[in-house]
Amino acid sequence: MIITALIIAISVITLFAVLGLVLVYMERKVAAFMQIRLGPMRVGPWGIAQTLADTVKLISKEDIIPNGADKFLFNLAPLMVTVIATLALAPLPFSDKWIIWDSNVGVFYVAAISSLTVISILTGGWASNNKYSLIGAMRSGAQIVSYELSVGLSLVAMVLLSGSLSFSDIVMTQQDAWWIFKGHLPAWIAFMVFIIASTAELNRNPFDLPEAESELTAGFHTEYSGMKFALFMLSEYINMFIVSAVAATLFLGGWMPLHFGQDNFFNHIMDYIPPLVWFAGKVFFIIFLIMWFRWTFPRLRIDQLLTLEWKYLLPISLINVLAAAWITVTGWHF
Amino acid sequence: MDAENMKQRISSAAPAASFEVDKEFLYVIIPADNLFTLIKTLKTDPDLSFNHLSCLTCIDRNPEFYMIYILQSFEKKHEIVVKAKISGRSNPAIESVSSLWSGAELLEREVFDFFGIKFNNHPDLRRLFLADDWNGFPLRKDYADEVNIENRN
Amino acid sequence: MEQVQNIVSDRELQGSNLQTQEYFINVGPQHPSTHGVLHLKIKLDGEIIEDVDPILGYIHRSVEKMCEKLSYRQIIPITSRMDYLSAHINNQAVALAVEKAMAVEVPPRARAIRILMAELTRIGSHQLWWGVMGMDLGALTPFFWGFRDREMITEMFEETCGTRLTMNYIIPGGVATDVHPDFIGKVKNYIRHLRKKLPEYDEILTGNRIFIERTRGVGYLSPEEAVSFGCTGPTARGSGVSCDIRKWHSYDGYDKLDFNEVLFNEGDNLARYKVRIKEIWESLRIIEQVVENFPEGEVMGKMKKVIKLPKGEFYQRVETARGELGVYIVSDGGNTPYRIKFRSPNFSNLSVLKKIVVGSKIADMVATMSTLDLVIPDIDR
Amino acid sequence: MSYIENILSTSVSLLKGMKMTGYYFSHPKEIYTRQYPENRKTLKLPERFRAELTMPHDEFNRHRCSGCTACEIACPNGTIKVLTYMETTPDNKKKKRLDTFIYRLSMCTFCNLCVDSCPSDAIKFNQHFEHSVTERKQLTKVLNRQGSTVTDELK
Repeated sequence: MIITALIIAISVITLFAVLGLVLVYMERKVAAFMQIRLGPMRVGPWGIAQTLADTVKLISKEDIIPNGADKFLFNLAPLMVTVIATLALAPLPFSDKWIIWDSNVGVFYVAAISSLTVISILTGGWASNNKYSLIGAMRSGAQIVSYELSVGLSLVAMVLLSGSLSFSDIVMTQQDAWWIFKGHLPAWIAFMVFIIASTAELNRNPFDLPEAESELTAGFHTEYSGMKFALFMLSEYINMFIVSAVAATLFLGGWMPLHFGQDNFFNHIMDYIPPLVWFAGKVFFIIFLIMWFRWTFPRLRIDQLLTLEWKYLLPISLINVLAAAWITVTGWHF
Repeated sequence: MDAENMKQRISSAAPAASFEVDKEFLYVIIPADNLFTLIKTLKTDPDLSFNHLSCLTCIDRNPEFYMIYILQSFEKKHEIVVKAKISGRSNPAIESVSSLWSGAELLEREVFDFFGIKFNNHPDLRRLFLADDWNGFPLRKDYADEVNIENRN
Repeated sequence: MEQVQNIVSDRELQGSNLQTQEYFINVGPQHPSTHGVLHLKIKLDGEIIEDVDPILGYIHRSVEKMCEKLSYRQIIPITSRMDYLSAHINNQAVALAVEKAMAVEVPPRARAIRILMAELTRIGSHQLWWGVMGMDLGALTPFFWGFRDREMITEMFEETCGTRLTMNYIIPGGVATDVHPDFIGKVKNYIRHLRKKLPEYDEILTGNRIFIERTRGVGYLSPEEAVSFGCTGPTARGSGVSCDIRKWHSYDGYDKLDFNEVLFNEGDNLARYKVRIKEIWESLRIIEQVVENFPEGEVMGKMKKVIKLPKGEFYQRVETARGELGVYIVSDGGNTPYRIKFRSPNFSNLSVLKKIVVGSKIADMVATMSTLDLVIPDIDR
Repeated sequence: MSYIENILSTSVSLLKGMKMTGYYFSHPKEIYTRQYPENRKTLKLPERFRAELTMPHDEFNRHRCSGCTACEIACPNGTIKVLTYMETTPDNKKKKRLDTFIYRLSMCTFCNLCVDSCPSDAIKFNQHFEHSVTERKQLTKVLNRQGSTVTDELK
């Protein structure tokens, strides 16, 4: 039991480290190519070791705690944000056999855990004793509390369609086709709402108000430097991975290969590609989509952000839940 | 409105004004005390309506100062230069025009900063560019600073 | 918004325990959105701005005092460093003032070159502003696209003038040297390139709904206020104030060219944005006309080696990318000015900031500051 | 209905922007980056580019500076300092000769006024633009070489 736990712990930490490195590199390259430049090119071939070098730099940097900061909370916040990101990873199925904790309430669990991130951002922003950080933290509070609703409702729509709260069950329901193909309009709308709302929950552009580089210098993590800043950044990317994994599992079939109908030739060919590859492919597709948003759109203003949620996303997802329920009751999906 | 008419209008508003003309501008020279009435007429008179304060600055003709107001009218498309003569070096003062043009507020602070001219009824007369504890007024001709100003021949 | 504020104040009147307090934040001297060492002391109520106090002078170099010790030829490189994004046009202003005082005739080729350089500078400046505007609103990609197109202009300048930013090329009497033999061809290429790329600007930013929401109706400046604060350039033209010096007090043969003064009446950030985008198109038209009939001949008028201005006062206006730059030279007959005053467009445009951002949010202030297009060295001088 | 129209038009405008960034992402040929130290060999600077003031010497170690200090006077910010001495020529005339030509690169603004003012084309700008050094005093340079003399025509 302990050994299993240890193995899991080590592999999760390794996964985190690798994900952090890969995603930061990917972000920089995606950004660079959209911005007609090359991005990191110096460290290693095509700058592949750039993020590694950056991590070494961040670790060796001086750790500064501002004079007026609440020391305990200031140190706690980056730790908390990483722990929360780790917890949300547990019930996600990476392939048909790879799952840390096959919970029967997995969707509920992820929704509950991921909404905790705001507490660590509030803590960090408040404890910094910096007005920019405080404004950033307060914005984050308003933002995550409201967008949590849309995320939750789009999850509910998918739970209604698939009839289960367990991630592995949801994947199994997509054996004949992914929900995005067989769920009709409700699945489409839920997918779009989920992507928009979870981008907001991740505090990424166009919803990066808590950081808002041009307004609040760096928002809630203005005062953080060195490894503590790195933990904030790492958790942002881990959260991005988790959100994308949830989206991939609910809408794009998770590790399930591309199937249409039962037991035909096409399905068998698709089965030759291992499930882990399917999973990673879908996750990275959604991550790319979120990055694409970031490097295209300007930032919203705080009142526009809330208008978007309360006037558009929330009513739409409420109606969407009704529609999903209707489709489930009448059995219109395939 | 041509220069002659303008001169007449100005003379009736401010009898102390004297005139100079060059190729481009009509210069009005007026003692500092009469400035505000003149400027106000220039701005509010519907035939003159100089609504744009293009440039506000000061010249130190040691010992007196001249305030320069280059005014322009966007509607009538004419312009004029008003020079207000401030005599007395120890405590030069003139009426502020910031009640007529909001933009003059910062411009007058700049002049105060560099020439030390006090603007009466200015809402917020502080140093603008230089530090609050700066000694002297650097654009005056008698300003001396052995440390920072290197005299080249 | 007003309703919400009323509710809050009503509650306070009823003796509720809820207390609010204003607080100050310092935006700058180092801040990503001030683009230079501008320091704004801002009084905030939550996210709403109650007061703005600009604190200037962080890069004050006392250009005016320096110029009193410099010959007229030496003033030119100093002026490049005021509004460094309109370096050519600043040089042109001093050159024109000196020429006016000395009554020197500038040869037609030099005048054509001046217009070409000035309009290319204007395009480059607006492109940089466009990229930075996107960056201020959180879209980083336009920044690089803007720089790509500006880079080509900078390279043309480098080839002809020898430097990239502070050129010191337009001098009293004409221009320093003739243009590089490849210059005209490159300009023609560039017009073709930019006509293809400008629609892309519209697709990524101008048409973007988020961008429109962020700028429309934000930072409203009424025409009366624009005039009262002495705003010029695109800032005033976004409020419908006709103030283009190229049309009003034409210099260097702008009056012979066919171009429109771009005017929008909305007075908000979007209007100022549109003015600048349209000005790029107008500048392209001007450049095309000049390149079509590019005169041959000398590039330098008859100037003495040592420039001495007659006694008197001389004022020359030019239209930089940001508005009216005035050079006021007081000469007592020597080879250095008795007093020189630069009426900088940014200084007046900055003074309007307080007026138009009070009551809006921090994010709006950033957007507004961006559309005022401030260049700090020109404010501080 | 305008509610739905609003959503649709917004989506279209956002997708247009994504199309543009997507275009550049998928067309690496449009990349504008030039990798500087790597392309040093192929780097071609325009011939008028001004980087550092130099005093050309011919093969007999002779420069063309007569020591008239026109450049020193022309410089707006005191970059140049010309030190001279008096030499008696064979026909017993006193002549000014260049002793040391001091150029402070740290103060130079590359405005070209010194080169313009030089009556004998003694100085010119070269294209060596990599100025960074470890100490500030290394930026103060002496332009005339050790033991150099003035060309015969200026004697």
